[in-house]
Amino acid sequence: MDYILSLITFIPLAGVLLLLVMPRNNAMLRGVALGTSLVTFIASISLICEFKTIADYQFVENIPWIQAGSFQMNYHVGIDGISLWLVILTTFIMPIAILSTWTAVEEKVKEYMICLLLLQVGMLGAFISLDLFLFYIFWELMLIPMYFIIGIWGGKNRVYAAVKFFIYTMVGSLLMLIAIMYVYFKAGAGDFDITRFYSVGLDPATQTWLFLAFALAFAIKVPMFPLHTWLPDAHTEAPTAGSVILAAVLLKMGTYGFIRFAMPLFPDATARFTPLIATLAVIGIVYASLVAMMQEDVKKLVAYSSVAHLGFVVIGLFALNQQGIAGGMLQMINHGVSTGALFLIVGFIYERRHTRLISDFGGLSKQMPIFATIFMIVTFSSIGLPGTNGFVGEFLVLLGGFESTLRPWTIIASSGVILSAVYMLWMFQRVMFGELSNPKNQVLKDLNAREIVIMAPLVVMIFVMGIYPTPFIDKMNPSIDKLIAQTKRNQVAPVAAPAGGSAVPVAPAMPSPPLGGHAATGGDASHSDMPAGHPALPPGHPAGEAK
Amino acid sequence: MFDNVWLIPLFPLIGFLINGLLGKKIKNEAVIGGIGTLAIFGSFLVSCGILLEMISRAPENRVFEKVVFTWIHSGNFKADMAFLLDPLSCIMIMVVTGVGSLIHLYSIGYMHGEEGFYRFFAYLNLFCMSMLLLVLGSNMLVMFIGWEGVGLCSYLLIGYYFHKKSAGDAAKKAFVMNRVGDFGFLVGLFTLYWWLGENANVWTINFMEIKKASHFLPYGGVVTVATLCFFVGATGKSAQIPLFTWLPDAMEGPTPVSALIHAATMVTAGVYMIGRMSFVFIKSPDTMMVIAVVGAATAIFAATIGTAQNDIKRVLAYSTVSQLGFMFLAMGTGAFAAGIFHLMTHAFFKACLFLGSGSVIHAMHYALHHAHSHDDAQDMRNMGGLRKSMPITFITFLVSTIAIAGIPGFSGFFSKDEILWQAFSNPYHGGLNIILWGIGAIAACFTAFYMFRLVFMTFYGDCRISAKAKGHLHESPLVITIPLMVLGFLAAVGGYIGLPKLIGELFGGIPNYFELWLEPVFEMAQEYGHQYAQSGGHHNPALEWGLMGGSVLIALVGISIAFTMYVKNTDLPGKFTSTFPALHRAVYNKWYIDELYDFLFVNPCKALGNFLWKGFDVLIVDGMVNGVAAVVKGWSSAFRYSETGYVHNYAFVMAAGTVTILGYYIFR
Amino acid sequence: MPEILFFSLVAGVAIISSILVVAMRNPINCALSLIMTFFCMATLYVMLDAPFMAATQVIVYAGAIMVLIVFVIMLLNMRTETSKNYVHGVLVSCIVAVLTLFVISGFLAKSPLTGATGNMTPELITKVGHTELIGQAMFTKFLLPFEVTSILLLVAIVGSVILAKRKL
Amino acid sequence: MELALPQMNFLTIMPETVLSVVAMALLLVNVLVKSEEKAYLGYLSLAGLVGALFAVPWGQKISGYEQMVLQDNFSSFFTVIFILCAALTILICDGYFKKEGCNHGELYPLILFATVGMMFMAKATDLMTVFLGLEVLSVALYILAGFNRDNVKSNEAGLKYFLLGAFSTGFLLYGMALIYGATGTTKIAKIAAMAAQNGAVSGNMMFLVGMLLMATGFSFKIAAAPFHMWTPDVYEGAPTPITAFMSAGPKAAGFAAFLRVFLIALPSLTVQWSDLLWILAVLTMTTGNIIALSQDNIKRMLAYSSIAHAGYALVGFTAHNASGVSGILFYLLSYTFMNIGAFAIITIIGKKGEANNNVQDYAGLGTKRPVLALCLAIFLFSLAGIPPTAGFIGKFYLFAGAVQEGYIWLAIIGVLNSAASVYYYLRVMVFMYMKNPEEDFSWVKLTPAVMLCILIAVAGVLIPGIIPNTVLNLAAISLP
Amino acid sequence: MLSLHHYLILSGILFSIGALGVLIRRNAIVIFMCVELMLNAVNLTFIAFSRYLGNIDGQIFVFFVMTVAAAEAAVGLALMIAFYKNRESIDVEDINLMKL
Repeated sequence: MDYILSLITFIPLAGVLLLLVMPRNNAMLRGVALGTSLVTFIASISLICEFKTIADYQFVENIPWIQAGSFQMNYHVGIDGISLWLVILTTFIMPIAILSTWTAVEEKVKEYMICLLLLQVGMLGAFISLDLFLFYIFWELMLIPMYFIIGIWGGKNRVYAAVKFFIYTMVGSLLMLIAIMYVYFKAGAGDFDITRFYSVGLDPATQTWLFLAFALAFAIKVPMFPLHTWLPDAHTEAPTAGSVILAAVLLKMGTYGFIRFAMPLFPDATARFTPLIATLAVIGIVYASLVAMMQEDVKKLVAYSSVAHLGFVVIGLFALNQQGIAGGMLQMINHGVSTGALFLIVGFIYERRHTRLISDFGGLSKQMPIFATIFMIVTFSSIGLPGTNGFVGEFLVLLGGFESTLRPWTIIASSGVILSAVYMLWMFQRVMFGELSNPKNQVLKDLNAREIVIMAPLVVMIFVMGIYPTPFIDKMNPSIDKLIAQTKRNQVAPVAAPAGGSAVPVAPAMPSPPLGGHAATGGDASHSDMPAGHPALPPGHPAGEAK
Repeated sequence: MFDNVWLIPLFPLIGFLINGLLGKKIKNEAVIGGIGTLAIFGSFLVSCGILLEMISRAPENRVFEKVVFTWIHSGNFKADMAFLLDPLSCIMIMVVTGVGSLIHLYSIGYMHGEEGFYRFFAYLNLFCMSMLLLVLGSNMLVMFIGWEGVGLCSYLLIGYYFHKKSAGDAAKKAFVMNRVGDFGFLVGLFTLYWWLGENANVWTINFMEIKKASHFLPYGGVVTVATLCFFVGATGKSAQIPLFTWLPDAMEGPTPVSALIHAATMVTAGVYMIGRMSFVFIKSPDTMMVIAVVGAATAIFAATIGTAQNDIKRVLAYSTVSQLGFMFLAMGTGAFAAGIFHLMTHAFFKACLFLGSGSVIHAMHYALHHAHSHDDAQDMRNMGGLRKSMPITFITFLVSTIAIAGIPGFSGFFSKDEILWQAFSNPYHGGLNIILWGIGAIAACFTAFYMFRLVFMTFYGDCRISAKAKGHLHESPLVITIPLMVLGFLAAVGGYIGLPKLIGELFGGIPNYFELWLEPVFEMAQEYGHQYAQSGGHHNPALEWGLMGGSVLIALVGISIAFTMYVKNTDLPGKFTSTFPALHRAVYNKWYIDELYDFLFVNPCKALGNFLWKGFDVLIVDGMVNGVAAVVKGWSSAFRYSETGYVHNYAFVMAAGTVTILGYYIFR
Repeated sequence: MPEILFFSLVAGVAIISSILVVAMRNPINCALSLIMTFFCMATLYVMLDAPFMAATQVIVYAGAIMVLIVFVIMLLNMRTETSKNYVHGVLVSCIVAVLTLFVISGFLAKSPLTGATGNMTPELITKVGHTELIGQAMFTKFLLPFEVTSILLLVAIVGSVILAKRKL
Repeated sequence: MELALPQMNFLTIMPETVLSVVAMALLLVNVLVKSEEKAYLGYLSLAGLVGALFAVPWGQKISGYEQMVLQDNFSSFFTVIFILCAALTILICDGYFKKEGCNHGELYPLILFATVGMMFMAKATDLMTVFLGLEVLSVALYILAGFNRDNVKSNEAGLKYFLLGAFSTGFLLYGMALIYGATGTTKIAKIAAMAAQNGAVSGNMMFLVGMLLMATGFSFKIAAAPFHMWTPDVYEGAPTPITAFMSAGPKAAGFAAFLRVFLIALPSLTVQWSDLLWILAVLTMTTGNIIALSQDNIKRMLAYSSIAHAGYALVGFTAHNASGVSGILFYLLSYTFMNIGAFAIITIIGKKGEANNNVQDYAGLGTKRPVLALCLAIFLFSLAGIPPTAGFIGKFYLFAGAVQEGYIWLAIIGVLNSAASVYYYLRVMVFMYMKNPEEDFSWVKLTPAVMLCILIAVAGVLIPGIIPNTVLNLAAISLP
Repeated sequence: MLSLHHYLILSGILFSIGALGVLIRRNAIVIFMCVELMLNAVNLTFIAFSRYLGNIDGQIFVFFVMTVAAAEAAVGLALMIAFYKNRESIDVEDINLMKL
């Protein structure tokens, strides 16, 4: 069990090797790919079972990898409550993605499956890396298969979309690479272990630049306004599986990067840039919603909705309190499930009609009742209806945002709740409701068994996470506490200890944020008026540790 | 019994799941309908048990909280899936399950033969479950599940005939409008939670805990903000100005839906919520004022529109909006019990009215269908004289109409009169009292008028459909009429549990049981209310009698006008419209509110969206991205001309480069 | 003083003939001017106490290389350049050349001779003989470069054959 | 006067000797080999290269021939690069030159002689040896570039290269003369010592100008802007295998000499030359990448890309710290693999007469020849610097070196350039994978030799990309 | 007194003239001759330095430069002949098949 993480990450690679040597028998190739992803998923289940609800990294493997010159890179992997669920999400989505284009991709099946599995390696690797260099490797590694998936098996304008995706992402990540090097040299000799970097006391000015470099990479990936324009193109052109993975996992790389790297590494800069980032996130929410509303292409609409949803995640993360981050994390998973499902749905009708224009549809409910039901559930999950997963995340994000200094932003962001209903329902209405007037639509077949099997786990997850999110939140809580404590402690450290005399830290532009809400009043946690049943402060709580 | 409270929402959930998942396989309407009805009836039985137990308990022991499981727990935030039983929620579950059961039963008959019969029952069950969650929720978040859940179900039910574009539009409109309200609710929730936590270290969204901590809340200020936000939520759900326009459109759904959603349950959620959080609302006089004013305004506003509509369900819809306005008026004047009382009586008579109208439509539809006529089965201008062919419907309908019109002895009278009295005598709004009362009274007059107009046009006079169709008119089956009779009965007598003190004294001091029952819930509200009351309640029996008489008189005036116009002198309405064409057009077109909203919000939003997409996103944002690429490529194709292919040019560049370098280093 | 005069004379001839190399239209004339320059160079080498180098200059450059060049000119039967198409090129290049001159003389006037001086005084050269000194150095200290030049020449021979032989 | 032979240390030039002897032997053998069997010469020269590899006295640091050459790890490292470069080139030569109809046996000795020249450049510790090595290399390359003498493009490439090469030689030489004048010696160790001892030397304008002129000369060899102009034309016109050879070997040799001379002989001018290299690096990267964006001919595109890569290496040179310089070494080695690999594929995709070399001609390669396309994709990704390829690791070290020295902006410009470069590498892949095949690529012949070449190249790109420890450590101990 | 600088400046001038010739002449052979002129200028520098430093290394260098010049001449002229065979010209204006 010591190597379970490596096992999970590299099972798909084994699948790739197997696929490479297999004959070009499409059914067999698909089967092997699906089998590989299923095995990976099953293996990853053991992570949940073995996971201890503590803040530390678990399943850690630390093997020296590159030792040359002044550098020391390790194969250092491990997960905590934050990455656990993203790993699971990845392994969970993968079989679904493979199944989703079971019949749609007829050409170059071998290459296609190889790309998908390679992509999985990259994604899993990025989530489990605790070594910045290793992380970067996996981060870049994801680009190649995704590029091919969009470019080879995509739609009409696929080349443009693929190249745009690749270069856009590349620009950001290369700047991050420079920042990684800089941090490394600042930290002095050693390895690229992120926990080591957490404790490097960088001066605020440096942090500013480094944060910007990291944030650019992550913001592009998220994508945040105004760096989002690659996304609609990429989504629209990608084959269904590509869109699903892109939405479900790849975009999470950005937000994950923020929470794992940008924020704890550069606490001062985080504090300083929180208003900016929050502003962009809020603009993203409102703007993307408005733009989504007017889309004529279903897939593009869903793509823009992704931008809006990810805006919520960013707000949550930057609220920097339990609720906000937990909500953001949940929202990441939710978005993976719901938007992944939406893309699958778009894929289903595209496979049948070879069009995605809203105006080509209408009244499908009559013809495809099962499809309609599932579509509706997913739509409402995306809107964030209570009882579905979307709500819990969105609610916690907004709650967290409201408790933090981001209150004004959060209020505007809350309006996204209305807008999401507008664009999703309008789209749903135009596609599913109304007269079944188009003769081509009158012969559509309802979902087949494969498609139902694809959707079933997603629908189940929508409800499970909506009704009983506790296990998800519980597992991530200690890690979030630790993260907050980490970020907070560093935020005050340079101010409190002006070491070196000349350290006149540029005070964060914001008043020291009362993040975590009650941190200010948390001292008297045993307030007499505290109602019974009120949750006691968790042990690793920032209020407790800050003292 | 209290411990089993979780069964109440569970039964309809089970019903929903069975019908929703298996309904298509079951196919048998009786089974499907039976499951649906039994599910909610089971809840009704449990509710009865709870009611009985609660009655048997001492008033101070009537609050009970049942935690089923912890739903969300993150840091200091905790939301349990928990149910709260107290006299208020007890009334609500009785109303919801009771009226709900009847409507389910009714639906079996009404929806007979409809495509997607199972779907309808599944939705109804889901709806009831949501509503029950709403009223039973022990914290704001569980309430919010129900709150959004009823929104969802109304979406599903209004959009039941999804192939009709109007139905889809109406459904979407309902949901979006509700979402606007939900946005308010959420912000209110956040504000309250954050403020209490930050300033009182009470991190909770639990109603009882907030109540306990409500002494921390200041008067006005942040509470005004929070309560106004909540009120926005309430206006969305309860179709108050400015978010009322979805409700009339919602008549696109099948009639039982209108009865269930838009009469008895969902729209009352806002009222209930204000009642549930009265201890917070009472702390903000400004909010209370706003609520009262909005309520009164809605009452009169919707009533005016109701006078000119021809669609039988639309009249009822505007009537609902208007009646909800009354309830908000009550809430806004601190008469929470009166508001809830009206909520209950309204549930009876309005459900009866809707179901009655459904019965009429059902019959008309049948008749018109068999006569191969394409006339609108819902248009009152096609009806008339139905009292002969549909006696039971007529009688129950008439009873309910009398009740809503406020004729003494029927339930509506007691509740409405209570509200008007409270509006007049409440200590809060100073000079506004008279105006509020006046508006209320005029609205009541209108109510009497348009309701009787409805009755007269539908049941009196001559039948205006073709003779051929006329022959097919007949009374609806028992499964439809039984609920009508029960509801008619309740509409008639339901008011007696809340006899005004004044009348109660006449009969030997019968107390207002209803107010007594709710007193523990609202006592705190009362207490706070008096703290800022300018003067104590100036209870003047003579005045109260006078006002009571006045309101009766007003109702009678309305009825007689209707009688004059639609029974005696049927050409009067035509004359009236030709005299004031503009006014009629405005009223008929609902004061052009929909158009105004389109103009103010919908179209600008679309235009903005379009601009942001095509003008900003594609041209500017993406244009910048592609522009950078284009610039680089442009440079590329420009720079490639530096490679002229001529050796001397290359040599020249080399030499020039060398000279530049040398020059720089030598002469710097 | 007469040294300077003589130097000036030779230098002047060298400069003028090199200008002619650049300026003459007919390649043959250019080649002849270049040979003239080479002779001037040889003269200067003698003045710099390097008679052996002067001899080599005449033999290798003026003799072998220039003969080769003239031979090729003849072989290709080249005429004068028909037109001078790139006046702008000439102009710009002249500016560059002037700048170069400016730059070079600018720094050369400023730089002293700072290198480590050796023992190869003119006296020693006259005493031992220039050729012997060169030969000694070449086969001791500079043995390796000397060997490398043999490879270089081999490559050049093979290359010319490959490239220019009529039939392979 | 007696002839006192200096200490020779024949060991120091063992590999060169082996190669020279083999080359000369081949010239003789060539006469006996029939024209269609010239491949044997290739095998023999491969054997010679292997022999040379074995002749390298690993790990020893020996100076020889009066400090003319120095055998050290640095030179060994480069020797390996050169031998690999030559060997890989020779593997793809036969097929190509047969196709072009000019498989003259002299080709192989010339390649070997060029390799000898490069080796001398790498181990030269005297300006004279540098110059002569450079000339041996250059003269051989002039010939090789024009080797396909019936092809006018090849003629043109040779002639252009020759004219410009000779021109740049003038500058290099002038620089050497001035250095000699300023210090009185041509031995780089002594130059450094003089400059260190005598402030007048390091402050002498002559010394500075000598350095600058030498920099321009070397810049020409490594194709750094603005001395890069010859590169695209020559690369395009030269026979493809020779282009492969030229893009990898001589560039590495140029860097070897450049590094050795500047790091060892001119540390006193570090401030000046690192400033200069900063600018050159930026110019080079940018020019190369920008112009490459609009190229259709894949050879020409790779020529511009090779300019850009010289720029990346200059970034490490500018930093001139351990990671920067070892980055250069690592990078040059990887570049050898990836570039020759790419050119190997171009060689076999091309038709007779240098036809079929446009990007458009690669349409559908991914469908018709998936393995070949995959290999080309790997090389291109490596060129673009995307993990897990050696190209990435190399770039990482180069830029990390710059960052470490505080050249943040240089590093940023570098990575932005890499991002731009991705576009044209991707463009090839767009055609390979995302366009429908127009041709069936039936003429593409994968001989065992070519296969071996590609295989070695793929391994050389991927293995150091994933486990770069060994090579990096070798590079780290091979600093000059 | 005749000094080193006289020689250096002369060689500088010759070098410049040679370079100028490379830039402005169109005939490849003439260009090559101009290159030879540049090399000669360098040679003069070397020998002058050698004389004034009292160090013979410079002269040896010149010797090698001459060899190189000879080798380059052989190869260069061969290239020109080969080119001429194909294009009937050695005008650099005509050496422009490859550009952009």
